[in-house]
Amino acid sequence: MEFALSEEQRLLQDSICRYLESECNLDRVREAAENNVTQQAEVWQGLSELGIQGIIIPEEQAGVGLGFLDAALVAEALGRSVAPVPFIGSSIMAPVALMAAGSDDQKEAWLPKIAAGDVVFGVGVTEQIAQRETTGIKSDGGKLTGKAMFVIDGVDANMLIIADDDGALYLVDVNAAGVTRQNLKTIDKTRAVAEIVLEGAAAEVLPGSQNDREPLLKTIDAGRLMLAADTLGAADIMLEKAVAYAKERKQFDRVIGSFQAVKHMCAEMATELEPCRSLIWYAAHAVYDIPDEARLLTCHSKAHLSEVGRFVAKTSTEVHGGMGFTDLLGLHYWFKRIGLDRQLLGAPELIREQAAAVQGW
Amino acid sequence: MEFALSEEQRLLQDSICRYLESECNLDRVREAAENNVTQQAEVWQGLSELGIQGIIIPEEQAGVGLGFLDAALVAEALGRSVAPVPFIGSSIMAPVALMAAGSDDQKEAWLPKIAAGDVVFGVGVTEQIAQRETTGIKSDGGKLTGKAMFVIDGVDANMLIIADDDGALYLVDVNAAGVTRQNLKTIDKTRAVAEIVLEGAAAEVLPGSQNDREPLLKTIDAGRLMLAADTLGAADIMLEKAVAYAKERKQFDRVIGSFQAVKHMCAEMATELEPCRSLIWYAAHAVYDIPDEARLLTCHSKAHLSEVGRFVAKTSTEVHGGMGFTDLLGLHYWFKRIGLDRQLLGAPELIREQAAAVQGW
Amino acid sequence: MDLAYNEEYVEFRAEVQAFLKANKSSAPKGRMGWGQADDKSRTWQQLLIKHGYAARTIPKEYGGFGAEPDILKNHIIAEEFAIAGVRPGHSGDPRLVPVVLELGTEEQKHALVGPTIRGDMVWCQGYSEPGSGSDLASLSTKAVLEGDEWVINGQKIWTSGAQHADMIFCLVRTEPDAPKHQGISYLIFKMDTPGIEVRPLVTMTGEAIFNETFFTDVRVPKDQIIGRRGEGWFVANATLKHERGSLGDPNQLEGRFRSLVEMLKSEKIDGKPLIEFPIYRDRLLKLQARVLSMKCNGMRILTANTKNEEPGLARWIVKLLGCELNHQMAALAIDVMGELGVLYEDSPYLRNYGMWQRNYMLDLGLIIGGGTAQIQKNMIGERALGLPKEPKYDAI
Amino acid sequence: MDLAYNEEYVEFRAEVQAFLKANKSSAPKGRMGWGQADDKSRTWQQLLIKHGYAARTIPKEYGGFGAEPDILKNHIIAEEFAIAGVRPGHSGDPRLVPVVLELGTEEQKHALVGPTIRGDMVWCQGYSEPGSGSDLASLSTKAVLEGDEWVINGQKIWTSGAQHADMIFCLVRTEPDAPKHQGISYLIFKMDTPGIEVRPLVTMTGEAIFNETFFTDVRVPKDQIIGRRGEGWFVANATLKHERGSLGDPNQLEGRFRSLVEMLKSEKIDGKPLIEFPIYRDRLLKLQARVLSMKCNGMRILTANTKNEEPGLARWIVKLLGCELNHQMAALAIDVMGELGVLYEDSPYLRNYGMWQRNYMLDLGLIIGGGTAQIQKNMIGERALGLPKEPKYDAI
Repeated sequence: MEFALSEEQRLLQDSICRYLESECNLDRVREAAENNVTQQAEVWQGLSELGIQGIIIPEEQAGVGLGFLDAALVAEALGRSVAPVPFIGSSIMAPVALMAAGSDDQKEAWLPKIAAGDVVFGVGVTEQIAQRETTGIKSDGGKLTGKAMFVIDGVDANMLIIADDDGALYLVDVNAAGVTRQNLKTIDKTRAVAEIVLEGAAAEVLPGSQNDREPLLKTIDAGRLMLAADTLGAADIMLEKAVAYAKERKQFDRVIGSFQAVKHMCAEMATELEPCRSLIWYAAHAVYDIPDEARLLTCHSKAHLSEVGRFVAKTSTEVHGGMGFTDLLGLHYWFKRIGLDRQLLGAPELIREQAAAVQGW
Repeated sequence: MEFALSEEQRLLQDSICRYLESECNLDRVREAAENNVTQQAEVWQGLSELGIQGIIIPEEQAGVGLGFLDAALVAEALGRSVAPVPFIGSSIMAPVALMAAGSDDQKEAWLPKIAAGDVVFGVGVTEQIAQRETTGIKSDGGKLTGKAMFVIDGVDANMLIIADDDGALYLVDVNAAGVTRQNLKTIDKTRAVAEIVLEGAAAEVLPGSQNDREPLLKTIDAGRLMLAADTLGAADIMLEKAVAYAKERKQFDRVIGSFQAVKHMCAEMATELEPCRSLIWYAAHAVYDIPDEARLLTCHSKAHLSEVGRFVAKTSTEVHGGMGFTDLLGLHYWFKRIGLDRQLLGAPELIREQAAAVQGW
Repeated sequence: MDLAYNEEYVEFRAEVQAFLKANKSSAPKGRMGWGQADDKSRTWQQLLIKHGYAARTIPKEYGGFGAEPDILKNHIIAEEFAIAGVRPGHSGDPRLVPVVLELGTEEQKHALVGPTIRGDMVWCQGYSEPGSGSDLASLSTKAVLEGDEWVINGQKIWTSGAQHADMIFCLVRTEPDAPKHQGISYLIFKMDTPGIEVRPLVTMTGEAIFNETFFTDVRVPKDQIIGRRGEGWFVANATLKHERGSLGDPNQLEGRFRSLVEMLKSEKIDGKPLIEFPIYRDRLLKLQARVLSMKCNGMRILTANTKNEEPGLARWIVKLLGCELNHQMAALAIDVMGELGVLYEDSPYLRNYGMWQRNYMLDLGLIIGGGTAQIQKNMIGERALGLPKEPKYDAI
Repeated sequence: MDLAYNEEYVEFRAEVQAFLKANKSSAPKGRMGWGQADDKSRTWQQLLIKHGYAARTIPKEYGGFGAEPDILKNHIIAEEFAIAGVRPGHSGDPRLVPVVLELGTEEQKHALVGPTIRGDMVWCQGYSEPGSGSDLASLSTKAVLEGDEWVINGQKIWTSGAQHADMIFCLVRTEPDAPKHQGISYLIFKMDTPGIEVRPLVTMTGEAIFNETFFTDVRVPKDQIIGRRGEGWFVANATLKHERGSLGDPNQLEGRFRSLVEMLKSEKIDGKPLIEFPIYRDRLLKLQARVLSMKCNGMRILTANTKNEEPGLARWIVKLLGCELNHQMAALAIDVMGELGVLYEDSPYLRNYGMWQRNYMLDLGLIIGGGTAQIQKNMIGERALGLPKEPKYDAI
């Protein structure tokens, strides 16, 4: 019985965090954001050298063959650094879809390329969670028609995986005829979501998803878990920054962290956040090892981190006072990243309803 | 334009509060509670002399002919003193039912008696809000059969008003054949709720309620408003007691109210509670003067005071530390009164759903 | 309790309504006037002053309308302009003009009030500094008297509108050896004085609605001071009070709540209106109870003001609760929009021009600004509830 | 990450299960054993010690089982007893025995540990006083050495079980002139010593689960002290740690959550199960996420303990969050019961014997007791996050 990170996992975490702290510091993030760069090329390249893009892809397809806990540690590190890279869609959700429903040929064709960083995938499954602006995506004789909103990592993608109205998953080439892409500007400039309009675009189904919603659901689960881990990382650093600021900032001839009100705000953030780490570890571990519990835990991870993340984002900003509200410290990059994580792939209210359904409530 | 209590209302409030402070202090309440007395005879008699039992009964029926704002001020004062008297059911809900649906004979027969304190009414409408243990109350040829739970002020009542499954209201004599009464023990020993089992008990319908649910709904509204005002009074004194304790109790060589954490707990209670007073004034004023808004405001008053009351009850207890948890200061009498107010005549979730329905949402 | 208005006010309301009907088309669009200086705004403001709908109680001799104070009439004006969706007038910079009228010299009143209320003289405020936020009195921008001039060096922050302002009213330390509250003076000077540099301050919303303002050997005539030397802290407190009162306005809360309801009725998930989702609806209803409470609380304050009574707690809580409530309304709006709730800037599919996303951040700024939530709670605890201040301590 | 147990533990678990199956029927009913003294409990406890399921790591020479410490085995024992619904054993008073073992004299260990773990010697704790709650070290019960005896005068509060206890361990001020933390001693004495009066202390739940205990010239032999004179504060801190750890236990959270789910499934409004009401269900789900988080957090602490690592924040938050979570579960239970949620004592229609109503109050008491929520937050801020203490101040 050991509920803890392994030595290898700690090393992985350390090496990614150290890499990102040096190569993806706030100045880099700011520069990318101000230039509307959502895939910071050097960082993406650096992560590729660390094997990140193939982290969950099996070794036989040139991946690293690690598990979801390892992937969650990466997502957490990327959240800590608000790194502008297409990890969640391209390195996690797309491989999950391919592994769950792709033919052997499809797997052979795409997984090694993803692992090598030769292709970036966008993933469009939003309509299968909640349709708001759209009327669905129809497939007809290998062609897709409709509109996919909030395609994750869709801005910089070469390839897409899109779900149709029946939950079947399709490979679509971004440059194919009948595919129009528009960047959707969000509060979070460190990540890319796109709108994809399909007008009879050529598409290749992932055969395992044709009469089985499970591959779609697995893809969504994986994305949610990574968003939750991303929020954990972002919230964790917002707490760290608040504590550091409270130790340094003086008002009324005292560091503000000596005021009980500020101290308790920090304590409340830590109290809310700390058990979340264990929840995500457990959920990530469950994906391969306790599959019966995995979906429930993923739902709770995403929904609970959304709530805790919002609380920490607000409270940390308040601890920073006026400075937290400015761009000067850049705190808002994490604030907004937590904001985006909350809304993508289902807001907490909807996800909790799914958690109820999973339990037959 | 004047949103304030009138001079007369302030006098009314003062005289009742002064009377209760002297004649219904905590020792009296404790004595009554320990002896299972839910209608403290001297206090009930004293209030009778102040005209309280006929406060909303018209002057032509020997009442005082005041409005609901006056009644709410009384309920608030009774909540402040956790007074063990059957005001809400007997002095408010029963007269409202009679005035809304009674025949002239019924009004003449009962309203003067209520106003004079010669009869105490219990009111059983719980089944029309939510049925849990019961299967309804059937009327058949002037006889009622079924079970009415949580009959407000039913323990000390001579007469009852009971709603049947269609929402029609009936007068029932407690001593009639086929009526069995059982006291329901609750957390709050200062008020009386009873279970009434009816087995073909003789009952006299209030004719105006026969094909119109409005009298029932008005009766429930009036009760809810009074419960909200009762909570306001109880919460207000819990805040006062917390502030007083925080000014007096020393720990670490300081009065605890000088600690920011305790100070902020008090400030948060005051901040939550203060606008509630205005809300209740407005809702009570609306009953006669802005009838279109009255039900919505009553729903919100009851639901919102339930939430704020719970927060204040908990927080004030925490400010009092271990002492708040003991019986020594008697703080729990208010804690429990707020607890009972919350649950009677509909818990906040259900009442908010009604507030939605009222607005066509 | 009488929520009706008597005849005088009913007539006055009718008069305002008639004015609005007749003149609505001349009103400029957009937000409130001061701080903006286009001709249309100036003409509109002059028309309003002439009718007594702006600068209403400012004496005629200083360019105002010269009416007796009447809180109900002010309330009616504000209400009717809000209902008609017409930009209201202003009484000049609401932070400055009352101070000049109360503490300025006769000469200052004549020179400053008229141009300010007409919109010909635009002001910015120089109070906060990077090192002095909640502890404003610790400010360190210095002014030294050299001959007939103050020489000012230092830095201010949150100087909104500084890039467009003609003038600044500014707190500076003139008595460095005095206790911190007693060493401050309230200076007023032109923004085109040499040595002033204004740098835009970008906030989390992405906009530069504030500035940082730097002073390097800025020379200001000695008599450009309001009140006496060393008394600036007490002069400023009068204006801080005015600023605080405007946050948490119940009219604004109600307006936002109506927009929120509209959204829940019009937006759909899988074709079903959001208001039919019990969990969203329940949050909406909880907020409605709070908005209604604040509306009633506002009427109570208004009544107390008309009677010259101190509203007490009812007033102390407005900023804390109002700002938090605005923030929570924005939070619910974002939540119910789902993925659409993160769109920003000029994105397609924005709802309400992205105001909820912007407000969610701006409202957090307002929770912090003008006295943080923690400072508000200290004030409520100490001033309204009479709890003791923290004991004196040794500096750490 | 490996949630499986290796072979040694799998075997151990099987052994425990077999024991439980064979002996379940001999176990007394009701809550945990210490503080109770009936014969059935004593016999059961002795059986458990014999098999190493109680007093497991207490050395044989003092009456224990004498095993090497193994946190996983402890965990397996606790888990299996909980699953089987069998009353677990105890290691004597868990606040006292570790202190005696660590700081007692050889003579004290022999005299006290054996009887205590067998249940023949029952203890109560005399720490808090009416004037010393959060600021425990300000306690004022005095002990003065007269010849060979301590003479004790003063009052304690929250002395649970004092009316049944054979012995008390008690903090008293022996050095009135020393700084407050350095003037305290840790005395142990018999509860039948003349001069001790125990009065039941009724709480808001209506029960007298605590007492007030008064000391008037209570004479205690000089050597009935643990640790040295004036070091009682540091002796006691070891025991406080043990008490704190037991609040917020995730097994208890999970058990309560299961009961809560059962209630929402079985209770109905107008014939419809409560779990089908979206608003109640959503609150249930929010609590579920927290319960699961605390379960995982507990596994993390357990693993850290097995590795002799400091669990840090994961441990600091348990009391604060666990007690609050229990309270919130009780609050939801009461809410979903509607009117039934206020029934109490021996009322008809009680659900779960009224445990939710009682817990709602008791859990609030636990939020306050053993370090209030405010003290917990101070500790988390200062000890876990390294924020500075409040500055020194002048007494007010």
